[in-house]
Amino acid sequence: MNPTSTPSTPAVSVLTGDRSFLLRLYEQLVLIREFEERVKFLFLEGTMPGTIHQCQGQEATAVGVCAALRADDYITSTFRGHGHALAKGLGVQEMLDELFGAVTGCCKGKGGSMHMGNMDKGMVPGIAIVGGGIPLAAGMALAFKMQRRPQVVACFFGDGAVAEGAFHEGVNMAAIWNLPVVFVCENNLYGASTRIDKVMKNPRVSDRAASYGFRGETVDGNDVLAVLGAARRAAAECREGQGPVLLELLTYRRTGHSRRDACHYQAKDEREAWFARDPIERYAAQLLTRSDVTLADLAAVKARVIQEIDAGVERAKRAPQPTVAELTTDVLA
Amino acid sequence: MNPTSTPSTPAVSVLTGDRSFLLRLYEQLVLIREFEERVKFLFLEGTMPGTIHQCQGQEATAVGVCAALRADDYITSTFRGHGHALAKGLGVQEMLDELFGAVTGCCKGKGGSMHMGNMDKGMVPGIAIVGGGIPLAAGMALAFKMQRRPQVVACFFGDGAVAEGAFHEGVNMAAIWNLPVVFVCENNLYGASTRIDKVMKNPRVSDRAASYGFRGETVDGNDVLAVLGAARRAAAECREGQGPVLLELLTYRRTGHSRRDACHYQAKDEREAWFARDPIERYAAQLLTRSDVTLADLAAVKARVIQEIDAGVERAKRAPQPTVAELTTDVLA
Amino acid sequence: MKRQGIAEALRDAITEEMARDTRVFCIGEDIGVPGGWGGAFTVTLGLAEKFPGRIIDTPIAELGFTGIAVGAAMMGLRPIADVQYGDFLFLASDQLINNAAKLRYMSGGAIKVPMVMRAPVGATGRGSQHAQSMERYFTGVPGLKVVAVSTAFDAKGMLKAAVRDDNPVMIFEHKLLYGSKGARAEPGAVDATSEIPDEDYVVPLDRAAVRREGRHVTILGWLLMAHFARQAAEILAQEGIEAEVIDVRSLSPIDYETIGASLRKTGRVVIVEEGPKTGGVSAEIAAGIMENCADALMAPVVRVASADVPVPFTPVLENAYRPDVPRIVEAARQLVQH
Amino acid sequence: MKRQGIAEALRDAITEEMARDTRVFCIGEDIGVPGGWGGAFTVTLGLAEKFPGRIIDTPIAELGFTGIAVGAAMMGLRPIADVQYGDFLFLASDQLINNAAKLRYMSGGAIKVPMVMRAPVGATGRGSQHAQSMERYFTGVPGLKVVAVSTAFDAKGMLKAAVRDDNPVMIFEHKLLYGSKGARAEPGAVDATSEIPDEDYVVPLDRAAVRREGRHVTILGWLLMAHFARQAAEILAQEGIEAEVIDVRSLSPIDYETIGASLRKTGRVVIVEEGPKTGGVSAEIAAGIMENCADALMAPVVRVASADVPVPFTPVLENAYRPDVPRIVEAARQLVQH
Ligand SMILES: Cc1ncc(C[n+]2csc(CCOP(=O)(O)OP(=O)(O)O)c2C)c(N)n1
Ligand SMILES: Cc1ncc(C[n+]2csc(CCOP(=O)(O)OP(=O)(O)O)c2C)c(N)n1
Ligand SMILES: [Mg+2]
Ligand SMILES: [Mg+2]
Repeated sequence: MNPTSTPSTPAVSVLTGDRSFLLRLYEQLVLIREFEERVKFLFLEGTMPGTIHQCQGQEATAVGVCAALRADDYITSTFRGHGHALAKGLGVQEMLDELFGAVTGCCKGKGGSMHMGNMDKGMVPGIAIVGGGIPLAAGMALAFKMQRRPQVVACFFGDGAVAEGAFHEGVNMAAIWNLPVVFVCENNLYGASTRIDKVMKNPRVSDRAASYGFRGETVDGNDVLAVLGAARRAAAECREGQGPVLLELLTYRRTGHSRRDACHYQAKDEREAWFARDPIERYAAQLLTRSDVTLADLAAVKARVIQEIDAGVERAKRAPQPTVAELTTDVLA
Repeated sequence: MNPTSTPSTPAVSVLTGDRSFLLRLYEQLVLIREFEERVKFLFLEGTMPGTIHQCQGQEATAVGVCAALRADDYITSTFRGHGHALAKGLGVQEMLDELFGAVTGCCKGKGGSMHMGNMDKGMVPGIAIVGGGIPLAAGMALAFKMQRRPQVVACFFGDGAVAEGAFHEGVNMAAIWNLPVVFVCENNLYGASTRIDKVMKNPRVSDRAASYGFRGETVDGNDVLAVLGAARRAAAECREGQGPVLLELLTYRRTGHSRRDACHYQAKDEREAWFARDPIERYAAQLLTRSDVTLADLAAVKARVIQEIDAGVERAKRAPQPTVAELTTDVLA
Repeated sequence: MKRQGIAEALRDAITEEMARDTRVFCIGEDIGVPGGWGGAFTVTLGLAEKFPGRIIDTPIAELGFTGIAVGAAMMGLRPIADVQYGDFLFLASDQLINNAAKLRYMSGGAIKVPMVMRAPVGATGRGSQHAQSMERYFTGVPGLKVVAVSTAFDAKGMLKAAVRDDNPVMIFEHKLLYGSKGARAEPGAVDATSEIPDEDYVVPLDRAAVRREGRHVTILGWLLMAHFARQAAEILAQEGIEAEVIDVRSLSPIDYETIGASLRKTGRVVIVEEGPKTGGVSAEIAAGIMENCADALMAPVVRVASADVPVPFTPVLENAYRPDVPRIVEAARQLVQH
Repeated sequence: MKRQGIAEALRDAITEEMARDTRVFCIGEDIGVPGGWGGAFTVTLGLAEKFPGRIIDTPIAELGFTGIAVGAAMMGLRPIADVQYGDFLFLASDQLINNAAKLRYMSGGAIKVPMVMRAPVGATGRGSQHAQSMERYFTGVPGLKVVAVSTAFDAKGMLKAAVRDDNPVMIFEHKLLYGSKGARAEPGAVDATSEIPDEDYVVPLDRAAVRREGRHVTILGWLLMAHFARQAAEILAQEGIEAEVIDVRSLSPIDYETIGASLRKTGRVVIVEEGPKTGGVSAEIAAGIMENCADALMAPVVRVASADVPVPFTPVLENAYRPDVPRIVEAARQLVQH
């Protein structure tokens, strides 16, 4: 699997781009990585309830796509949604509170890790049924189109979801109605333990778009600026009524599928090759080619992020749990 | 929609082929047409219960495909299965009995028009859930492959079924496991009242195969010998472990989608163009280019067929209905 | 006032709601094709011309278009989706149960899913896969409201109430009750026409309707069985047995208030359901009656339902499958003698 | 004899059946990947190496692989399919209900569909979409058999019986009962290990099991609730209330013989179910009891079930959602005082 981006010139150049914007992207990448590492620790330590699906190694897909969106655009997400949430602007605190089951969480503790979301920030709670978010996103986009609202939906899903009927049906309707959806396939080569080539004879996901009659593109998903560029083009096309677009973002999951999974199904050399292409390290190296970015700048970003997470965890651990009366609220409107 | 067949040379030539074989194909075409016309009459007359979905105009798909199969090969079918059934060798009598709800019907009267079938003749009762037969066919083929049985399944479905998740999921698994299924899409341009171009941006169904990594082919579905040729090649590939294959057979429904539908959604010129390409008339004209086939021969075939149907209808009308005790049998094995 | 059948009443309800609120739209298969039928049972006939762009014909993809309806509803539209036959709801149930019904809860109350899903049910000579009574699969799903309409008056009023409701609402309709005429008439169809008021009205989604008063036994039914129950009551009346007939109508939630009030009069109840007896909605009603009004019960609750079999095609067996008036009469008669 | 948990017992059952009969194979997601987990709950771990080509990993496509299992079964194989979480059965229910369960009937008895579908259910800290009690959606579907296993002994014996049965059989398993250890342990898990005989055995698919004898009240449960019911019985015993505990186990058909025999002793029954109360399997059991053994009933049937809500994530609410031992004790106590 050789990632290529078409066209290869990103929309934003690391050398000429706005420094604070570029550093903000860096901050988001680091925030997601550190958040996930902390969540893993809290989970293994046993203080955090529930189950976890994490995205270490895939940070650039969430950050690149969400940076191309406007505040009132929406995303749909999956069971693996922490990165999407942070990139779309959910707060560390509301997310940690949710993970700890607190009533102050973004879903009042009723959602949990797999259903992270906040409609005010433009994120539908993660749909944990693989592929289930794809028709939803098409429907949201249909609403935008019917109401002539200039919004778009970015719909995140994994390579594994491509095999689901929901993908086929949802993507086809988005295509025939030209709906403003950017379908974002985070192709991390695995659906749970199953490698993509076992479940697709042609594992180039972006090729699928053509059979539905719309544009697809494969992008290096570990290059945040390449992702940003592709997502900007896709979002612009959608806003102009030329949607949908399918972006296949090639990336890799550095951590287990869920919980304590040790990834024994990933080949060692494959892991090494992909670890060498870590999206954060690569972006850091790119940034450091600028004269106005120093190692100290990057370290400061990381320190700030860790501090925020530290404080968040302390607060989340003491955050109020719902009362039992909450059990029966929020069922019907 | 311009039907093309690739390669255009049929496996059997009308001029050099075996006369009795070629006449047998003709007989099957005529049998299906006459059977359907009589069923329509019986239904409109009110003597036959149930609902009907008929295949006048599409006879060559059923006949061409089934002629390429062996007796122990299987087909799966749909709500529109009368033609498939006759072509696969079900008897006129067991079918008419079934339509009249008689216990002597091929499904003891429990199936009806939409679930026509007979496992002994290699036909699974029609699956009336659009697309629902596609995973079934893949599963049957999986059994053949696992048991090293040399059988194949021909899976009939319509253009409308291509939009269903069941198509996507079933076809993909058949592809990744190289299962011996000939997927036969009878593309009659309409799913119920909806024209194909409203529901697929790229309405060339055979193109879909490539995105799943297997071979697809579009064939003139109103040319029985072209269908036969394509189906023979496809079945042979399947038997050699090189399946599946997707055959898109371009054809046209001359009658309503169901019951009393008057087809007002079909454009007049479209109807005329397709009516001019009637599969039976075309084949008759081809046959008549042979020196050893006369108009009288063809008329004799038709007369024989009508006689068989006449006799069948008389018997079916008097065939025994099940007793009420039959209600609760055949639920569990 | 005008006399209408269910199909016409539903059509008018949709027309009026679409005129009233631009957020309302229809989505489904073959619902707006020019020259087509306005859906499998003509409910949306002519609406595509009246409301351009708001009658959306989909590919044959029930899971997909149901999810699309959910997504559109989340964004503030008010979709009316329909499946051509209720049996196809199995294809869509992930989106209905895992998404539409749960998103509000999962989001801690942030999301509303104001969508309607219409589904024709009932055994009507079409064989096993176009015949099921699907109510059982959705009754009791938290976050869904479920109703079943048996008269044109209710069909119009409940569809309007459903469109205005902020929750996902499933509406079950019966193929033998649409009042289709002429070429589309169904053998065995039953007259479900009503006088329809000229003015706007809604019928609440959570109230059963007493269709006939009586004091010896209560007969509960819905859809076709509500009609059969009334016919049975007429026959029983000739024997001096006065049955109270209640159209349960609201299946989720079930109106135990109305049912209980009746039971306090009669002390005896027959629940009639089309669909296999085991695991049907009448099981829930029987259990609920025991919990809510056991004191009123003078005899065990009786269920009259279909055999535990798939729906057979042949009319002789289909008629044996479906509870009929004689079976209801007999059950009520025996119960009164209990 | 050896002591095993449910996951191990299921694994041995599959191993033995696959060794016995070459037509048996497994199909599902992540069930045989080298270096993987043997399915979501380790049941098929190691089997791919033992039975090359007979542990079939599928794409994530529940509708598709379920239909494939049906098709393979029709052609004489005996597939054991599984979904990773029961909640995903909604995606597959068309193939299960419209095809697997009906093909025999539709074909007039010509077709057999000897397949098994395994599904883990139960609320276990994973939120609304990985938590449902799915039994209600399949109980009473004509043509399907449904069981729920709560001990390792039953798990092994019922899976074997299911594999040998010529009909489609759904087996529900509970995530808190697998006996997963170490890194895969579930918080709140309950010991469901059994002594497993060395010799081959099957457990019939249509019999309930009396887990504890008693004479004052009968408590019915299955899966996790069968365990909670026994725990409740111990507490009640300290108060002098002797509860008879029955693991219903066979949900379709329901064994009214065993239940009725118990009721004739106790006259009182509490049905405990994980899952929303409305429309649950306990509704059917309550209604069935009324029909089958009303004479034995000295008090109305009581249902203890979950609230009518989707499953909440946060443990404090999930625990309130799931019936617990104190609620069962309290219900039984009140009923005995009735
Ligand atoms: C319908 C459905 N089937 C199966 C699962 C179990 N499951 C959860 S994640 C997963 C793999 C998903 O793979 P992919 O879509 O590639 O996403 P990734 O995990 O790689 O982010 C599976 C099989 C599920 N949640 N939903
Ligand atoms: C899942 C499902 N959805 C809808 C229907 C109703 N329906 C029956 S036939 C049909 C059109 C099928 O079109 P196509 O697959 O092209 O087959 P054709 O009728 O042209 O032979 C529809 C929508 C159905 N039977 N099953
Ligand atoms: Mg993946
Ligand atoms: Mg068609």
